[in-house]
Order: sequence, then C-alpha cells, then structure tokens
Amino acid sequence: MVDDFIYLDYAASTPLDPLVAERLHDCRESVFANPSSNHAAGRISRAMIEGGAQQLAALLNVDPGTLIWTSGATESDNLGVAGAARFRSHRGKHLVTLLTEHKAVTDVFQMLEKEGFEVTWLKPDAGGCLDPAAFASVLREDTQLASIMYVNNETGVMQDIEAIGSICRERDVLLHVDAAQAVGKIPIDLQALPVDLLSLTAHKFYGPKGIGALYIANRPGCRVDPILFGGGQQRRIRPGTLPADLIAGLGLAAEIAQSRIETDLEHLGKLRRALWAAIRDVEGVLVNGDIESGFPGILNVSVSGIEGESLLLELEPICVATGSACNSKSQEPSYVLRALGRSDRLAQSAVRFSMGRPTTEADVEFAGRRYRQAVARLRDLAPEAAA
Amino acid sequence: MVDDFIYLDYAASTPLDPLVAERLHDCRESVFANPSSNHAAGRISRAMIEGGAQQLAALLNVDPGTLIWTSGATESDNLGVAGAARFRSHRGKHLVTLLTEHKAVTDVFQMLEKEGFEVTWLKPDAGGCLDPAAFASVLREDTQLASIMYVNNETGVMQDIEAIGSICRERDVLLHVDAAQAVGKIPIDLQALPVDLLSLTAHKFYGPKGIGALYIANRPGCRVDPILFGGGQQRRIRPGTLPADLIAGLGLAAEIAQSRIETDLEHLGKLRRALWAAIRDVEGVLVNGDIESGFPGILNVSVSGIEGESLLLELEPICVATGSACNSKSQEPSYVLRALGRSDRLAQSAVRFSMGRPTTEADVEFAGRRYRQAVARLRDLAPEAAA
Amino acid sequence: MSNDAYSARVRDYFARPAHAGDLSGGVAVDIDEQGVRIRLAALGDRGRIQSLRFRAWGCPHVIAACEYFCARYEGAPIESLDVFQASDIMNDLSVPVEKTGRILVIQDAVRSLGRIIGGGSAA
Amino acid sequence: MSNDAYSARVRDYFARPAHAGDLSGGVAVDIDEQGVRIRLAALGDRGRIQSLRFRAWGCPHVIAACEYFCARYEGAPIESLDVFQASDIMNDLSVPVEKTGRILVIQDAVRSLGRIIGGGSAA
Ligand SMILES: Cc1ncc(COP(=O)(O)O)c(C=O)c1O
Ligand SMILES: Cc1ncc(COP(=O)(O)O)c(C=O)c1O
Repeated sequence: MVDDFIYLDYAASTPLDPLVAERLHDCRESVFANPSSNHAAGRISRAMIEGGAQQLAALLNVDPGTLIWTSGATESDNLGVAGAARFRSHRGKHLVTLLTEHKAVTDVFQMLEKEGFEVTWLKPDAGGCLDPAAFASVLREDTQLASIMYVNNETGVMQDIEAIGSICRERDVLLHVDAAQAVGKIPIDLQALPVDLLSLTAHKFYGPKGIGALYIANRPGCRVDPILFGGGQQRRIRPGTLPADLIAGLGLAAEIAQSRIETDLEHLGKLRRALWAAIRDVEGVLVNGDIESGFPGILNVSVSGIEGESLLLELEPICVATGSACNSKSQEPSYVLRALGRSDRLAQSAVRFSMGRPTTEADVEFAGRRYRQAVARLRDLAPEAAA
Repeated sequence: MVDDFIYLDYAASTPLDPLVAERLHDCRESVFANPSSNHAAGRISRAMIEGGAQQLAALLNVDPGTLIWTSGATESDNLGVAGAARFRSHRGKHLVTLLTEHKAVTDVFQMLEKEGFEVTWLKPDAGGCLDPAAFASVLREDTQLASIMYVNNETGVMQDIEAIGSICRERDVLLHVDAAQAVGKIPIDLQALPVDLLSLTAHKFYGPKGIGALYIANRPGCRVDPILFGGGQQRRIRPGTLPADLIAGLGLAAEIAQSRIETDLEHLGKLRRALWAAIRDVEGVLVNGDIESGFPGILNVSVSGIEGESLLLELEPICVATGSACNSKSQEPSYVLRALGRSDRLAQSAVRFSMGRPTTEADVEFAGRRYRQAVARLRDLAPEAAA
Repeated sequence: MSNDAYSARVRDYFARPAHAGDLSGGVAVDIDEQGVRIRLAALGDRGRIQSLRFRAWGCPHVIAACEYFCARYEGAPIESLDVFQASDIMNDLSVPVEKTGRILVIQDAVRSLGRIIGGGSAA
Repeated sequence: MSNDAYSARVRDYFARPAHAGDLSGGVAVDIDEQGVRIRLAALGDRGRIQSLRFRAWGCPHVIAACEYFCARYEGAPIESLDVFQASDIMNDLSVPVEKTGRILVIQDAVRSLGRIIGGGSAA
C-alpha cells in the first residue's frame, strides 16, 4: 500500500490480494493461448478457466456451468437485465426495480423503457430498505423481471433478497440481483437463495479489474438474449477471447474470500464501530442507511452546513467517496441519498467511508479525527461563523 | 515459453511481452483505485490510463481523446458497427461489409439485419482481396457505414484500406476497420488513413487479455450510440470501472510495438519464407490467401486428400489453428476459406501457421518437417493408399 | 483431462494404429459415407476372426475407433461381429455425441464385414 | 498534474487562506446565490483598499477564489474593483468551465463591495 494516503474507498475498488497478484504473474508464461484453440497451449488456458469457474462456483454454491464471464458487473448487469427482459418480452413487458440501484442497472432500465418496456421504480424507505410486501404489491400478470441489488454501494444497505426472491418464484418473475458489493463479502448460497441472475465483478473482492461474471440459474424460462455478438464462445451468450489469467485471478480471489468471509465481516464490523464512535458526536452528523443492519464495510454520513466537495478535499489524504465512484466527478447530489429522503444539501455533504481487509483501527481513528477537524474548519470559514 | 510444444498460433493470441508483464505486476500495489474516484489514489489510476492512451495514440498517430476503452476487439467491433449504424440510422439504413470479416463483425451485421438494416455482403476475389471499384459500385445514397477488416485473421490477406477509405469519404459513408490483426503489427497512421472507426485488442500484440479499444475519429457525423449502459465513464460511450493496469499494459505493448514494427515484419517475412520453402513441394498443397502480399505473420495452407482434424492432431506438439480460434471447436469448414472459393474438403484441411516475435527459424523448420510427415502418414492410412 | 478433446485411448490408438494396413487374402469391405472412408479387411479361420486390418480417412476418433475395433475383435468369434455396437466405441473411447454418425458408419462396415466373412467361411 | 481536479494554487489557497476571517470596522457584503455563500469585508484608506477578508461556503474553487481575490487586491486602488473580472480567476486558478456560475457570484460580490466602499469613502 502506498503510504502517503489512507485508502478508505474499498467499495469503489480493492487492491489485488497478494496471492492473486502472484497467480496473475505466474500465468504470464504458460497461460496465454486462446482458450478456444484446440491445441496443447489452448488446453492450458481452458484448464485455468475451468479452475476459476470451480472456485467461483464453490463460493456461490452453484454449478460452474451456470457462470458466464463478462468484463465486469456493468456488463453483467446489462446482460442480465436487458438480456432477460428481451428474452421474455413475448410473455410480457413489465419490469420492476429500485430507485437506489447502481447506474449500471438504472440506465439499462431507462434504455428498456425507450424500447417499449414498462418499468415500475420502487422507492425504499428512509433507511434504504425495500419492504417485500411493497415489492409484491406492484407485481402484475405481465411482470417478467425484477432487479434488486444485494448490498447498496453507497450506503451498504442490504435488501431481503430471500423474501423478495421467494415472491418472485411464486409469481414466475425472474429476479436479477446486482451483487457487485456482496460477492466475496457476505455469505451467498445460491442453492438456498431464490435468485435467477446475479452480477459480480472481481475488483470489488481483491481480484483483478476487467473481469466479472453473470450467474444464470439453470431453470426453465431463465435465459438471456446476448448483447454482444461474435464468435461462438460461452454458448454464444457472450463472445470474445476469454482472459484466462484474469479468470484464474478471479477464481483465486473467490477462494480466498470464501475462506475468510466471517473473519472479514468481524474485522469490518469493528472498524465501522470505531469510526462511528470517533465521529458520532460531530454536530449535525447523520448516518445514511442503517448503522445496525447493513454491510459493515461501509459507513456513509452526511453533516449539516458543510459543502461536500470542500469536505472531501479537506479530508485528504484520506481517500473516500461522495456517493459512488462513478458519480464522483459530477457535482450532483447522489440520487441514492435523495431517494432516501435526504435534502440536496445533506446529500451533497455525504462521505462514504468504506473499509477493507488492509484497513486498521489506526486508519479509521485517524480518519475520524480528520473528519472532525475538517468539519470544524469549514464551519469556521463559513459566513455564519461571523454572526 | 513452455517447451513441450511449439506455439505457432500468434494470430489467436500472443504471450505478454516480458516488460508488459512486469508493468502489470508493478501496478498491483499503487494502481488499484477506481480511476473515477476523485482522490489521490484515483488520480494515480487516471494518470496510468492517460499514459496508456498516449502510448496507443502515438502508435496510431491520433489524439488520445479519440480512444474508447473496451474489453477487446469483439466489443469494439460491436460498438463501432452497431453503435455507428444506429447513430446514423435516421439518415439511411444501408450498410456494407465483407463475407470474410471476423464473426465479431459478421454476427453484428446479421443482428442489424434483424433490426431492419439492409446489408450488402461483398465477396472477395479468390486471393481474398476486395477490389475497391467493386466496393464503390455497391454504395448507395442511403449507405451509412461500411466495415472492412485490415488484416484477415485466417489468411493474413490485407485490404486496401486507403483506397476504400477514400471512396467512403467521398460518399459520406463511415468506414469501420477491424484492425485486431493489424495494430502493432503493420504501420497504421490514422492522420493519413481515411478511417473513421477502428477496433483493436491488446492480446494480439503482446499486451494483456481483457482490454481493447475503439478509435472514433473526431469528425462531424462520426459518433456511436452506446451498447452498454451505466455510470458516466468515458463520456457515456462505454461505462464500467476502467482497468487502469490493463490499460497501462496495453499502452506499453503499443509503445514496444511501435519501436520494432519494421524489425518484426522483417523477422516474420523470413520465417514465412522458410516455412513455405519447407512445405511447398508437398503434393497438393495450396496457399490460402497470397504468399507475396498479405501480412507475413500468417501462412494458411490447404492440402488435398487430408482430413483437417486428424492433420491438426498429427501436427502436435505444434500449436496451430484451423480457421480462426473462435471456430476451432466447430467441425465446420471455415466460412472465410469457402468465400475464397475453396471446396469444403480443402477448406477443412486448412492449417493456419501464425508466427510471432519469439518464433525461431528452427521452430518453423521443425513445423515444416512435421507437416510433411503428417500428410504422408495420413495419406498412408487412407483407403486410397491400398489401391 | 477434460480440456482435451481426445481421451488418452483415442490419442494412443490414433498415434499407434497397430492394425493399420492391408491383408493378403481374406475379405474386405469399403465404405464411404458421411465424409468418412473406411476399408476393413479380415481373415477368418474356423469360426474365428484371425486377423483384422483397416485403412481410414476421417477424424482422429474414426481412426482410433477402427484400431480399437481391430484390436478388440482379432481372435473373437465371427458371429460377434453381428452384435457389434457403435455405442461400445462411443463409451470406451469417450467420443463426443456429435460424432455419433461417423461411428455408426464403422458399425455399418463391421456388420457388412460380418456378413461377408460369415458367407466366405461358409462357402 | 492534469489528473488533479484542483490546480496547485487552488490547493494552496484552499489549505491556507490567509485572508479568511472578519475585519473590525470597514464595510462588508453578503451574497448567497447558486448555492454559494460569501461575505467580503474591506477597509479602505485614501482611495486604496487597505485590508480584505472573506468568509465562504462553497466548493474548493470558491474558497480559493476568495482568497486569491483578497490577496491580490489588498493595496490596490478602490476603482480597480469595478473592472475586476471573473475570467481572471478562471484562468489563474484553472477553474473548470462548469463552475463559471459560481465564480460570477464572486464577481458580483466584488462589484458590490466596490460600490459600497467607494460610496463609503466619498461620504
Ligand atoms: C453495486 C454495483 N453494481 C455495479 C458496479 C459496476 O461494476 P464494474 O465497474 O466493475 O463494471 C458497481 C461498481 O462500480 C457496483 O458497486
Ligand atoms: C480480426 C479479428 N477481429 C476481432 C477479434 C476479436 O478479438 P477479441 O477476442 O480480443 O475480442 C479477433 C480475434 O479473436 C480477430 O482476429
């Protein structure tokens, strides 16, 4: 880790696990052939891919054959949502999703609206949660697909996927779950969980960037139309030369995650408690989401009377996010926090601290101190301070 | 290189240049943040991406701002062809392409046909070449886009992109060029060459797998509709967290390629001559493509009276391809060779030898010997030998 | 290993087809179907198959299957040719299903051979 | 470095705004527009601006721009406030165009200050 900053943005991306980095590096000499090639070198690449698939399949408790490799969760979300909606469009064109989904889901639904689908956009409660009964009440005869994320990337709020999935199964609605922030971080057993399509990306759990997957349950009616066209790779669902090394890296990252998911969760819980203890008595500070439930790797707080961009700069050298990384460049207050009922001002002052395996208690204590100082200085600079 | 096989399938994929492998490995500690993140760690990732863009831009002689990162040439082809066709569909719906394009292009055109576009499929001559006059003759008032590949992946045949591009400019038709087999291998100067959209993938020129780019000329009317939807990355043209390490690797691979393109070409030319000399007097052997012109890294030969799959197995431990890698698994004779007028039998016996930087003269001499022996043994096994 | 399109036995039979070639004397059948060309030659002796040889033009599975057949049926009773099953080859050599047609061509050839050699020895 | 949303000067002014604070005596303007809140305070002396102080609520560019203004105009002739240009800030601090509106708020505040302090010294 570079030590001129303190990285607390693990929800945006994680560094490679050192073992994964080694695995990737080791691949460079022998695993380079095109895995579609029918020769000795191609077989080595295929074996790496099968190994990776097995490791990821073990983490999710699925058959390796249900996994389609993609370039990341954005592509998985696009393929899962648009692909399944189109595949089932002859049965009906009503779709359901949540206002607080990631852009890789909401933007796909907006595109589908232009294509003639009808989308019901559900609003979560003030804590960010979707009430399964509210979900059930909007399902219709012609509803074909719902997409509800597991762990929210801005707030860490977790949805009750089990309850929502059971409702979907009863009503013959496919459920897509954006689990980019959940896979490798919380236990997910897809034999037990009624989920049809699930998106993930390796760089959120210490794997390489540029590789992700879409799980497609092996059930009747659960299929996707491709969104990319080309060679016959991956049963024509997703073409392109597979990066065997990245898949091997993803697989190892999945195996490592599986072995330490409980330890990680405990570690993160401790860190979040320490961080919250350090800032909770800052005047006007508020948690976005829920400090009790929710994924412990994320603490998102707003504070009254503070401009968010200045707060972020003042927090340097602590690397944190406002809203999600994809929106960090825009000045707009997070649509996720607006959906939770936050005013523009409060949403704009939001800071997302997200912790990871390498984070220490000293890191979060430093961050907490810095946060208090930053708020104090900016308040002191404001015209109100003169009054 | 693993030495229990001889790899002659560089057109399917190349190993990482050792310097590129080192660069990738070096990135693992400091280049991991989400490049969209507005903090110190994010800035490091952004700087890596800008560096990579500059290196690739230098290779192609373009402005770095014209490059859109993708997961590979398949995605670039999809984005370039479908994206531009849709963007210009209000002006007209006629498109032109070649029968011998890669599947990542032909399958997109087939999809566009279903969407209501009209596609003219041009047939090359027996040597695989497209006559620019024949191309010009099919353009219409409503033609909006043509896609013509640079170097054919099966035969190495090169099209006259300069002539075709000039015709396109005159007729206000966009030209997309699949240059997956050309970038980093032959000089390409996009200031001089009238090309509007160009697809490439790093793993064909000793860069990492899982990363490619689409060049989009900065000209009026030259734009693409996105095919993936999500965060605001890359001017909303292509969303998803950018793999800064892979882009840095691609950039370095481009820089290395630029510095040695002439040396590489000379080396490959020598190897191809040596290989052809070793097999040219095998009875019934025929070059698919053109041994004089064409990219020297590829030699594709058919031979009469030989079953292709057995030939390939008999050639082990030499790793070669029949047709293109993406089709290696299927038993069908290559559609590319069929378009050149080869019979099913001859097409099915085709072997593509493709050489690369690490290939030695000893490698190709061994391959040539082995090819002669293989043909002899299989002929000897056949019923005709009894007669 | 599952990543190999060819099982170890297929690789072995293909590389070292001990029964490739011709027989002097005996009977032979030629078959050319589904893009596969096979010649099976046999020498019978007192109700048994004394020698078998083959020639083949086809994919590695076809060549290996011919060798497998010859190796297995040399010394067997001639009647056993009538009950020869392509499915044995499919299983024993792990032939992919899409090649079933080709293996059935071999079954046809074996059955023909059975009829001829049976007829021949009876004559 | 071009990857930084803030120029070195912006970072510097933001981190160490020497002119943040209040003045006792003199005049002050308060402005609250476009989500930016600014108070500029000035003390004039014989046609010149003797001291400048600011308070601000806004993004780093706004805070840095206020400091930049104060540092640059202390000691300047009061009339120069009338010709103060937001574009100077934009250029000197490399402010991104999408923030033009906010910097114009500062221009408004400076012009008001000019009128007040000019009027004040004439009275
Ligand atoms: C919830 C969620 N979905 C999707 C994505 C997109 O992942 P990627 O950028 O790897 O495509 C992210 C992360 O950016 C995310 O947090
Ligand atoms: C000409 C051509 N176009 C496109 C592609 C697709 O590239 P990728 O598999 O990296 O997406 C390839 C290689 O497979 C190719 O040779």
